[in-house]
Amino acid sequence: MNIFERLMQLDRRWVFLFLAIVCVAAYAADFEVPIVVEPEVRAIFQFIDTLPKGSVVFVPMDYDPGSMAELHPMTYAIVEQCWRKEMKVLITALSQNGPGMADQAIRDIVDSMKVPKTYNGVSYPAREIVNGVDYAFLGYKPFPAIVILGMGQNFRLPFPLDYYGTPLDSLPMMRNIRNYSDIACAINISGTNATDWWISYGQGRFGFPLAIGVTGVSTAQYYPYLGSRQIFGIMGGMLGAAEYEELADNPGNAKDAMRVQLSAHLVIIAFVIMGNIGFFATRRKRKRGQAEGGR
Amino acid sequence: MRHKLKLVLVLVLCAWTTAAAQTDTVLIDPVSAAPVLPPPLPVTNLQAQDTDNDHGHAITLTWEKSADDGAGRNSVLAYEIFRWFPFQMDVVDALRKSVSETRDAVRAFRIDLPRAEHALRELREDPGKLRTLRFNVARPDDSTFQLTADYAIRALEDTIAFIREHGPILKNRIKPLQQDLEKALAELPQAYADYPRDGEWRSLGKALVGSTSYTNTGAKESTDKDFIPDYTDLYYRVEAITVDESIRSEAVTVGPVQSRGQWFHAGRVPVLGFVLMFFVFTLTFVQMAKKGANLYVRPLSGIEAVDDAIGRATEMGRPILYLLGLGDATQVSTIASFSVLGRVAKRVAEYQTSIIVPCYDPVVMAVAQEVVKSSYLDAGRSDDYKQESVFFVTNYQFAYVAAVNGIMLRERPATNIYMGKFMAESLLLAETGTLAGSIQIAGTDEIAQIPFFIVACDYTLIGEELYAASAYLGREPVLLGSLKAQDWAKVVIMAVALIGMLGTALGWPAFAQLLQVTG
Amino acid sequence: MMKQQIPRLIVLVFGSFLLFQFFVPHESSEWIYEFLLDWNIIIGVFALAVGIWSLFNVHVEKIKIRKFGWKYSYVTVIGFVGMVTFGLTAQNGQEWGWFFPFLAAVVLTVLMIVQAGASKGNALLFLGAAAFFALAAAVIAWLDTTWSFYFQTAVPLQSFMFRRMFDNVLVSLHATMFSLLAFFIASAAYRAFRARNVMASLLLIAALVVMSRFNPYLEPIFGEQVSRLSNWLMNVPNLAAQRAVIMGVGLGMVATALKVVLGIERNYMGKG
Amino acid sequence: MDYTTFLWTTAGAFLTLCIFSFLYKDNPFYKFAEHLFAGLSAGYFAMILWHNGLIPKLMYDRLDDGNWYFLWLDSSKPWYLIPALLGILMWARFSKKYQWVSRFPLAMYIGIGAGMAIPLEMRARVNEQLSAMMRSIDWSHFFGMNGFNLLDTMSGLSQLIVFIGAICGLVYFFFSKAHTGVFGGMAKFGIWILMIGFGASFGFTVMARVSLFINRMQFLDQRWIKSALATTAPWWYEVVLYLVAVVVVAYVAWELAAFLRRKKNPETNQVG
Repeated sequence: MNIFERLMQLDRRWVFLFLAIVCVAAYAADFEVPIVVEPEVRAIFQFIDTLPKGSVVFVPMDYDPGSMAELHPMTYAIVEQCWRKEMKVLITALSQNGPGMADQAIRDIVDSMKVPKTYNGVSYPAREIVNGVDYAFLGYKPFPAIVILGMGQNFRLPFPLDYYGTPLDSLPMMRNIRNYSDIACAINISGTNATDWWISYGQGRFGFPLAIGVTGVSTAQYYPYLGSRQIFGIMGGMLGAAEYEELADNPGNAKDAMRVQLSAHLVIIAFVIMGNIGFFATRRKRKRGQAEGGR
Repeated sequence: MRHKLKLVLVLVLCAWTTAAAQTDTVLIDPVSAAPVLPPPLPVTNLQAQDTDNDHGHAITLTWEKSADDGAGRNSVLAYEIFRWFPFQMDVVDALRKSVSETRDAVRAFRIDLPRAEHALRELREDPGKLRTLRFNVARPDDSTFQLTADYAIRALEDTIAFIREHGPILKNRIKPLQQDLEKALAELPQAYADYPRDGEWRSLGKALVGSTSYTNTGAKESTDKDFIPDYTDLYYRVEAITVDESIRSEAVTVGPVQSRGQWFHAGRVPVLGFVLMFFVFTLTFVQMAKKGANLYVRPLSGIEAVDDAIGRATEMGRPILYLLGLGDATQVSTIASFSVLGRVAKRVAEYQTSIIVPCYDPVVMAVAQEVVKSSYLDAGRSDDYKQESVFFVTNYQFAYVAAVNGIMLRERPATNIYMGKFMAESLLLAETGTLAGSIQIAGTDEIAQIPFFIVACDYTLIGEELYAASAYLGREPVLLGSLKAQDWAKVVIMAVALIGMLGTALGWPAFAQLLQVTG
Repeated sequence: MMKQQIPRLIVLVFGSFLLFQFFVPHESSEWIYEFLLDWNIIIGVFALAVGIWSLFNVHVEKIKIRKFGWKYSYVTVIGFVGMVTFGLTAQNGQEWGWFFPFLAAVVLTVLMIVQAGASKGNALLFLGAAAFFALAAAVIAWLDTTWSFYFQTAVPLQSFMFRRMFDNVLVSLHATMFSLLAFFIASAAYRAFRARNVMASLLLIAALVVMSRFNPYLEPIFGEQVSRLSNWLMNVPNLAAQRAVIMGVGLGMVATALKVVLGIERNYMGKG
Repeated sequence: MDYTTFLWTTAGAFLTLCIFSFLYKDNPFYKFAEHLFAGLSAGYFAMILWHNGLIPKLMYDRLDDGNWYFLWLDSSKPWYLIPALLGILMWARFSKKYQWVSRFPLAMYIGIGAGMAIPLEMRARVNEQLSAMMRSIDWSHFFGMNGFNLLDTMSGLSQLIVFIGAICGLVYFFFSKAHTGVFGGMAKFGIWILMIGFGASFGFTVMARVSLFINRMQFLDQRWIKSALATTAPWWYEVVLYLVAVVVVAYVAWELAAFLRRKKNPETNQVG
């Protein structure tokens, strides 16, 4: 029995063992996965990165805890980037079970802003983020389509009060913000079909720059909008989130999981290739054997 | 109970004040208030009619856009729709509410009473248990108030006495209340007919800017909040509204209009057409087959493997494992799987080997038992039939998989046959089966799972082949005839698709529209 | 006649009614439709008793013939009885009182019944023991007030033990069983993705391309073509394949259902 | 983390490890977890059906005055007695002799399913897909922005491939015609498209399945190990953790010894 035959008859448990060891090791290890950033993610990062201080970035978080694992990392990276750059962030949560989770996320990011950090070689001092000055969280209202249209007229129409019950005009940040024409861009991070409305009702009608972050499963269906330039960027699932974390130099959960994902994928591909090498090697032998037998 | 009423009052008050506060904010909005808009022009040609192809209880409004929508001053944000409600509807609502609240209260009493009694007994035994008390005791609205055991005992006694006293009374009130409700409902048509006396306009909702129709779909149950009575005169009105909701066009009114249910759904004619076509095809080919026409069917390797697999099981002296999938007995894929099971079980009986059928659903199990039993009967070996070979495992996806995996590794079946509806567990089952060294034949119509079966099984019936399997295995001319009908239906579908596609491309969309199913 | 013709007639009547009901939107046809759907639910609930009977039979049989792994059958029985008990009781306060002795008594009762079914001769002894434990359980249930039975309200579904059992045990088992797929997908790919012939090669290549989309090491070599190709594979050939399968399956389903309703296919229902 | 939560989490973690041990082979730990899972889930399902199926469908909703009746007599919907009676007929299965009586409710069950499926599946799977196919090609995309770019999913060429692929896929499913000549060529192209689509779908699923495993690792690490080793945790949390670890290590060692022993005398070599 030569090595190829052994390869062909390898007990699957070696595959399991190898995969398990690699996954656990990748989970425990602290190596960096090179993440190749695709242009559609880079576009979002650069758009935000080049905005002047004090611009308003609108981040509608239209997802619920079900798709938290994939979408939370995007929110964390983008919102922190905005605050480090001293921009203002406007947040809504147009998914019914989302507002509580969004509120928690905001608190988390506010906490992480309290320590100084260095991103991409630039040191940022610690900052105290103040509700109403640096961000406004508007909360949830039903019927996303109407809400999106209404905000195009005036944010005060669907949201006379913010999530915490303060009238919008009492928030210093909102004094100069009337509708979409006062925001720099909108990054819709969504696990529902609200993305469709953001594209057709929001961007389609009011023409503000829109980028989206969606779950891995629905990524493929939104690529056509990139081609038609209705959105300027797209982040798809864990991979998109990891790419953004890479760009922002702010590694989080997505990049962590990507280590395991990538290792697992590599192991599987390696095994497939090994199987094929073994298959072809033994096939040549088999054929030769047959030919000899024929003679 | 008293504190509950108080709570309700406070809640209502809160809701009202918040609502009031919100309206105020909109009105003093400094940014939008700057230029005062002139009211937009109203809609024109407003019409109302019964919604087509439904069970009634719905009205469709159509109109032509306001001149200020998308053109003119472009100030319209939405159209607000109103319907005229007689005050009798409020009476109905109130009665409906009190019926359901009374019922809820009676229900709550049934849960609260044993809990309160238990808490009381505990507190009397040991006042220290006050801290772990699970029962909510009514407390005065006083921030300085401190809950003491004595107070709690008194409050609990009050509660229990209250429930004991009022529970039966409330219970007896349900029936009279219900009779009142029925009476009030009977008076509704007259109340609607009294338009415009004793009623008012109420907002139903908004149609987005640019839209020219709105469907007011109500509930058909008279106990529902959104009930719209059939054969009753209804009146509607539409107003165009702007950013500032207080600035709106003048109202356009329409009515009376009545809703009613239809006896035929015109939008579903294409479906009926296809079903009838299929019906005719099936009958024709079945008749032809009965008369003895020679019907060719191309070989399917998965089907041919079934016989070999049963033979192999007999040689090895090991059983055959047959899985019907996760579907319940109303699902067609499961029904198709029953037919295949019948064929397989008959061969199994003839070869005198054994079959194991773990089931996911009790009804599926019952049917499978009947199927296997009659197959044994057909094969003339009804004595060999063991009812225990078809059994229920559990109705929880991965628990079922865990148990079946265990069976595969312990019973070591020579052949595993998977037919029916499979979800994410397909690969778990098929890989374990390979590990146990079984020959595996799968057939499913779940597109997402076909790849996994193809990869892990020896033979896979893809999609439609599952439904043909029974006819293939049975080789009865009647069933082969219906395969022929399926093929002809495919020819028709391909022809229609081609004509429709070319027609749409060449600017003749009528054909495609004709086949469009609506509703 | 009773055994075969009447069931077939029932299928024909109900089947054709529901076939035409689809085209009649009127309220009265809808009323019957909803009522019939309720029938199915109710029959399903009653059938559950048959299913549980079968479950118990299988395990009693296993214990009786001392089949390989018969001891584990007790685990299943205890698990089932425990979950049912948790699903019908709820605490009245914080304390447990005699709940766990009660639980033990109930479990022992059922185990004794199982043992009686599995025993060869001294069944009466076990039945007596079962009666004793059942009595003990009844007495505890009668006297203990720290918890009560809830047969008619869904309170127990939110009770401590039921929720904890579900959240920690069932969900853990479920998620872990599901996650085994990560390994099985690897071993299946290793074993089956071999370029034996054209079809296997196409399967293999398409899968590898889509999987490489997540691989950063390939990107510098092929540029963004890999991700575009994988998108294309998901949106073009995959869509075409889905269409073909869906339409074929639709026809197969209609054909099968029609054969059942018309009585051409009779294999699904017993004979004799 | 309070101690009840910790113990429940430990139970979940232990069962997680039990299930993972299946990857090596069928073993007592897996058998225990499997049988527990089966029993608990059957009980869980029975209770859900009881509280959400039987009681609301047969008892609760049918009561109009808040009273609880036996068998819905005297309630305003007495006709619900029919399905209840049919359900009771299911219990004829308990008797070997009168089992056939249960065919009446079963026939109804299947008749309803089959009849309902005919128009519904015809619409959802055939008519809707057909409409989508007829509109699937936008000819302007051949000449407009995308041209013949194969990798663009919106290009006219891609749309044409979807259409032709679906048609050829349907051709593959022909049963009554041999796959020869032009027809055979179309069928071949059809099955190729199917295979490419299935391969892509397989590759796409890998990431999701690996995520499930990552999720389980995170559960074990973050929810269980980290909470046991936390500085605020009582000392015995750690002991519990190590106890489970000892069990795992002991089992692994035992299996390793068995493996080595088998290697020495290969005649007793057995898989699984």
